[in-house]
Amino acid sequence: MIALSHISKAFGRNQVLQDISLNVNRGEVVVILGPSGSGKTTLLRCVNYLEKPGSGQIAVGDFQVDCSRARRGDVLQLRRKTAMVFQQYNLFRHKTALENVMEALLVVKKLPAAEARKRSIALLEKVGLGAKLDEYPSRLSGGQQQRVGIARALALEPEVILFDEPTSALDPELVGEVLEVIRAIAREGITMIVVTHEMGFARDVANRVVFMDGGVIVEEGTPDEVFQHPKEERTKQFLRRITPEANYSI
Amino acid sequence: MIALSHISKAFGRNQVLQDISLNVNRGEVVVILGPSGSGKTTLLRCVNYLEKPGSGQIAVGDFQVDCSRARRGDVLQLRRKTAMVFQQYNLFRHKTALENVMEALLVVKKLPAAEARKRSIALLEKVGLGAKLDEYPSRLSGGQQQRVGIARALALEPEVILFDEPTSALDPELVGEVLEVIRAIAREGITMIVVTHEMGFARDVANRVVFMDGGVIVEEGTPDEVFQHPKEERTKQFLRRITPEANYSI
Amino acid sequence: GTNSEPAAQASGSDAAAAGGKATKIVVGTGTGFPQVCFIDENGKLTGFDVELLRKIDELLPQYEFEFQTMDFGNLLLSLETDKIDLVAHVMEKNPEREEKYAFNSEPYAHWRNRIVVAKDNDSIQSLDDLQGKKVLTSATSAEAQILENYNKENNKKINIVYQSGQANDTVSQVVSGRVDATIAADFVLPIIDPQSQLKQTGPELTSDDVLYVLRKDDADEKALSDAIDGAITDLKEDGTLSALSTEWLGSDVTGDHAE
Amino acid sequence: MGAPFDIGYVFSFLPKLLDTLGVTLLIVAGSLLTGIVAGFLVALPRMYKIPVLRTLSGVYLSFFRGTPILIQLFLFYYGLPEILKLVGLDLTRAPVMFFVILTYGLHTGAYAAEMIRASVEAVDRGQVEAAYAAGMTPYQAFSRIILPQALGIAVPVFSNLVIALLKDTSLAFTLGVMEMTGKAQTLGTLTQHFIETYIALAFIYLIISFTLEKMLLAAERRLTRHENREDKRESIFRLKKRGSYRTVLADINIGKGGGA
Amino acid sequence: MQLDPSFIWTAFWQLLGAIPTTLSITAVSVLAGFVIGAATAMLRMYRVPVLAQIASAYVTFIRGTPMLTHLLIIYFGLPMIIDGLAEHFGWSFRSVSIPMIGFAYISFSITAGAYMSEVVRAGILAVDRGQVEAAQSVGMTTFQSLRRIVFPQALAAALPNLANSVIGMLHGSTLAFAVSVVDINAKAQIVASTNWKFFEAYLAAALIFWGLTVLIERVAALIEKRVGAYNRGGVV
Ligand SMILES: Nc1ncnc2c1ncn2[C@@H]1O[C@H](COP(=O)(O)OP(=O)(O)OP(=O)(O)O)[C@@H](O)[C@H]1O
Ligand SMILES: Nc1ncnc2c1ncn2[C@@H]1O[C@H](COP(=O)(O)OP(=O)(O)OP(=O)(O)O)[C@@H](O)[C@H]1O
Ligand SMILES: [Mg+2]
Ligand SMILES: [Mg+2]
Repeated sequence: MIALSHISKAFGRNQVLQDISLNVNRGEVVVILGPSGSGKTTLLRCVNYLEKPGSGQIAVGDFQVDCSRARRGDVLQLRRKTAMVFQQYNLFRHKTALENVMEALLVVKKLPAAEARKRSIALLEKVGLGAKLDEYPSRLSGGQQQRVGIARALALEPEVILFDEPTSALDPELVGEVLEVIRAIAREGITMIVVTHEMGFARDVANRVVFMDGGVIVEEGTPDEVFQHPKEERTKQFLRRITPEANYSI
Repeated sequence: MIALSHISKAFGRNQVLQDISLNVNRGEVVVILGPSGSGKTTLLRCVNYLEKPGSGQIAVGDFQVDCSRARRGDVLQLRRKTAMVFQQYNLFRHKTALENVMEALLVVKKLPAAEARKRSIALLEKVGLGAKLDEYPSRLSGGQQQRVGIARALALEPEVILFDEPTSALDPELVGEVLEVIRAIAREGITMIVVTHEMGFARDVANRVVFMDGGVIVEEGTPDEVFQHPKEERTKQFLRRITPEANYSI
Repeated sequence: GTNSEPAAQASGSDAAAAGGKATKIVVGTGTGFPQVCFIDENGKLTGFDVELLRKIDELLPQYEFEFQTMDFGNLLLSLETDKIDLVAHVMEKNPEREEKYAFNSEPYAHWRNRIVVAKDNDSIQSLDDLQGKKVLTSATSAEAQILENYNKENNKKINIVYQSGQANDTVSQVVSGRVDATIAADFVLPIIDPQSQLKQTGPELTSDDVLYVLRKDDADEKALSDAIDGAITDLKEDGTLSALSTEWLGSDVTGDHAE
Repeated sequence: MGAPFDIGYVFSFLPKLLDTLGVTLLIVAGSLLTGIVAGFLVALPRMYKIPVLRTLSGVYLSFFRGTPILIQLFLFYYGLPEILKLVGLDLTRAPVMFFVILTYGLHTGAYAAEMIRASVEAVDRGQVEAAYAAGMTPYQAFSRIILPQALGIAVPVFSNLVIALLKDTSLAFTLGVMEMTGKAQTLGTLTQHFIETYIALAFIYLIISFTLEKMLLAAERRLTRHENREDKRESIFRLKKRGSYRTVLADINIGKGGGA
Repeated sequence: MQLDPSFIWTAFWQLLGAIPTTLSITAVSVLAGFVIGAATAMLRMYRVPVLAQIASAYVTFIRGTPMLTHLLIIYFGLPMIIDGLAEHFGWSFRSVSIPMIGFAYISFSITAGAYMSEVVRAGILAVDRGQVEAAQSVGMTTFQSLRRIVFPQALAAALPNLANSVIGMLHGSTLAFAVSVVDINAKAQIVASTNWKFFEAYLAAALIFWGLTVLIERVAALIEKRVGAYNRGGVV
């Protein structure tokens, strides 16, 4: 479904991604883990070209782009095949929850308003926000905002959804509700790449866990393999630091 | 060490704290838990009078204040017996790490500069920041900033330190380093009240856990009592929501 | 006059300074009227009005004149609010002004207003010919008064265009045809139009004395006025006045009185 | 419009105009001082919400920001002495410069008050709380924590203010102060080379405002050096991170939009 | 001097007649200025070679010099250029056909343009980068995301500054009398000159300007409330 081959990316002299290749099959859920600054966000943003990779190929479904000579139309098509859920939600601030979801349907898919409206309402109900259709983002809690973000991503019926730490800006209590929604989507068989530090979630939902550090993929495997029996020393070290809680059983 | 009796506080018509009484013994570590909006922050801020309670008494050590007729000097004295570590660090932005720690020593304790400097350096080294003395906060990571915040609090040699969600603004990876520092302080026998959602930390360090909701203390006891055998339905419900991860053993 | 300071408060006379306790008189004048009151290339306030006052100052040891310059439009207001004691800006006496202000009685020049048009314009001979035409003038001037009076009597026929004086563009406005005419005194025209692109036309519209303007009903001002009258008479008699006029205005405009 | 254009005049006018630069700068400096004092007096009741006084400063602000400086000049020069006469104070013959500086000062004061209030309020509330929590008195917290930070925030606004003031001084000649614009007019009248004088005039103003701006920018850099991060990401659309109060005020232009 | 309160009232009524002139100068300069400003801001933000430098120089020059000098330079310089060109190319158009108020329109639009460019720029910069990225991530084109996401938010952010600029131009229009355009302030002088009650007339003018300014502020606040409705409210 997604095939990244030999993706490299540098900001100035800072080489952030080094020759990364990654394949994600249809319906697969891949969780990316790694210390801060390891390039997780950058990798995700390269997939839908919010960041222009220096070199490499990106394929989503049957559509392939060579990064060294991607044209405008290619980028647009790539973006329409993928959707992204941001850490800071990035809802359109001047539009209500409903309008946020409708926006792309109207502008990008050119659906008639009534149709777009119907579909958007259905999606918002699905994420449990049927009662908040006409609220502006500034009046929604973080968890609610993130769920609108997810509904917005789903509206385009993308082949792939990319999540960049979708719960890390949330209060601990709100994390659960968002993860629950993502879990439900995963069950529907949508292909997803999720950057997250929620170990429980990763274990539960991911088909594969990818551990990145310093712009390269250090290790990948099933959650069991990576969490219980990490092969690389760097992985072990990272897991120790990120899950100190695991020592205390509650 | 700390004795709060019948503290009430309202913002306009919103009664945020209702007749709260709480005693903390010398050297004790108390963790306050509770859903968002339950009044945890407000309670903490009442202890050092950043929020003026509507009524009640506050005693820290042998110094007692009646909130209905506290005078300026009382407030100042109360504040000098306590120190606070903020969720958003609140380091003085125009001062370096070292200056942040020195500031109160110079201004409040009126120490000579050389002496203040020596003590501040020692404290910063203790929290592992000996190498960052001359950096401005904007150039420190969140975890580093919070550690400076802790050093600043320690500098005044307060009888009590108050922590308001000291790690919730940090990246998951940085949480550990700050908790480690707090743990070390706890071992030194300093009295502390900590608002936090870090269950593992609470279990490990707290002598007592207090669960608040709706401006009242719902339940309190040892970590074991509150986490494993909560008596109140509201506590159980809250614990279920905040620790969904506990279902997955890693 | 002793000094060449750049303007605002140029002090008046050595005579007074020598004479000890002289009353200070603040004279209000402008800087935008070449040859009459203006600042020369050395930055010195000078001109017919200014130099004449310096001469008068010399004759009056009891007074010491000090010049203060401002926009023409603010002179009378400044007089009224006590900012200055005397307005010297070739002020013409007319009934409207007389109502509110006092004038000294010995004129030091004579003012004959006529219509001024572009040199090649022969269609205008009288105010009546200006009906429906644009006529340039500056607010608070005596010429504006003539036009406003005409309009009052004839129900607004002349299109009055007011200028602030800041752009100094009278000649170019008339020559270019932006306005059809303006009104100016005989001796003023050569000053503002050294290249003779304009001409005077028609009969004299007004013929009035040029005098200093003072506050009304004010004993000190009355004394000043009388003293100045005496000095002017002296200067007329010894020929200084007509010499000054010739020097600055090109001809002697000080001779006759209003009919 | 007089004589044909001759660039030579522009250069010959420059030194003559510069003669009066002192007067212009005197007005700017005098008004700035007056303005900052007035600004504080007006801002304090608004910041501390003192009843009555707060309403009065509101009216003050509204008036000075609501009417053109040109009209304010007239009203103060001619009107103020008349009012003061009623209380037995005769300022009629005070030098014009006094009224000019007073008017520009009060005018600037209105903008300065908003500058002061906005910069103090832009300092993160947490900074004060941290100071209080450490046991500082309100005065210590204000002078050691708020003020140094507010200064840095205020500089860009202050810079706008100074330059607006500089440009506004070009109206003082209407009351007869022989500053640069007044001088330019007399030069124009004398030589009939108007456009050349005004080009020379504009050039001088440009140089001064440019210099002032650069100096204040340097001051700002120094006062906010604690905000400098190593990695400055350049982009048209800036990523707003929480916490930096610079972003709060960076785009506020409390200054004036036009000329007078 | 004796204040004649009744004349303030009389003058007030006469001055009302000059309001259209003042407002038309303000409106034209603000509208034209906005177009110029938006174009200038775009050139600078997208760093169009050469043009961006010219735009910067324009903004620096205008913001560094008094509005009165702009007016006078245009008034004296523009006819020189136009008539020179007309003669050279044999056009029949001459600068005389430009009405005096035209110079005010042209010059003040140029002035306003520079200030507006900063307003527009600040407005656009105030839009969170995440908004653009979100728009791009759902597949909008650059133009679509500018029009539907960036501009509406930029407008809301720019409104207070925009109001400041409008007020600045309103007050600046008093300078137009330098080229014989009779605005409220000039009218005050003229009205007063018939009976020498200047102070009363200026007071009346001040009142009108004050009223207009407060009106503009109110309207701006009202618009801001509507356009920026999304900004208010509780959480986050
Ligand atoms: N626009 C940019 N310009 C310059 N450097 C950048 C940019 N974006 C990211 N970087 C740098 O690239 C590196 C990787 O950043 P990235 O955001 O991908 O890390 P991450 O793994 O997502 O970290 P985190 O867990 O903190 O989100 C970092 O060193 C960062 O400073
Ligand atoms: N300054 C204030 N003015 C008005 N209401 C306030 C103020 N501070 C807090 N509140 C209200 O008081 C209640 C308790 O707030 P508080 O911050 O103490 O809760 P909390 O338990 O710390 O929540 P959280 O976990 O979200 O930090 C909330 O309803 C809040 O809206
Ligand atoms: Mg990231
Ligand atoms: Mg809280």
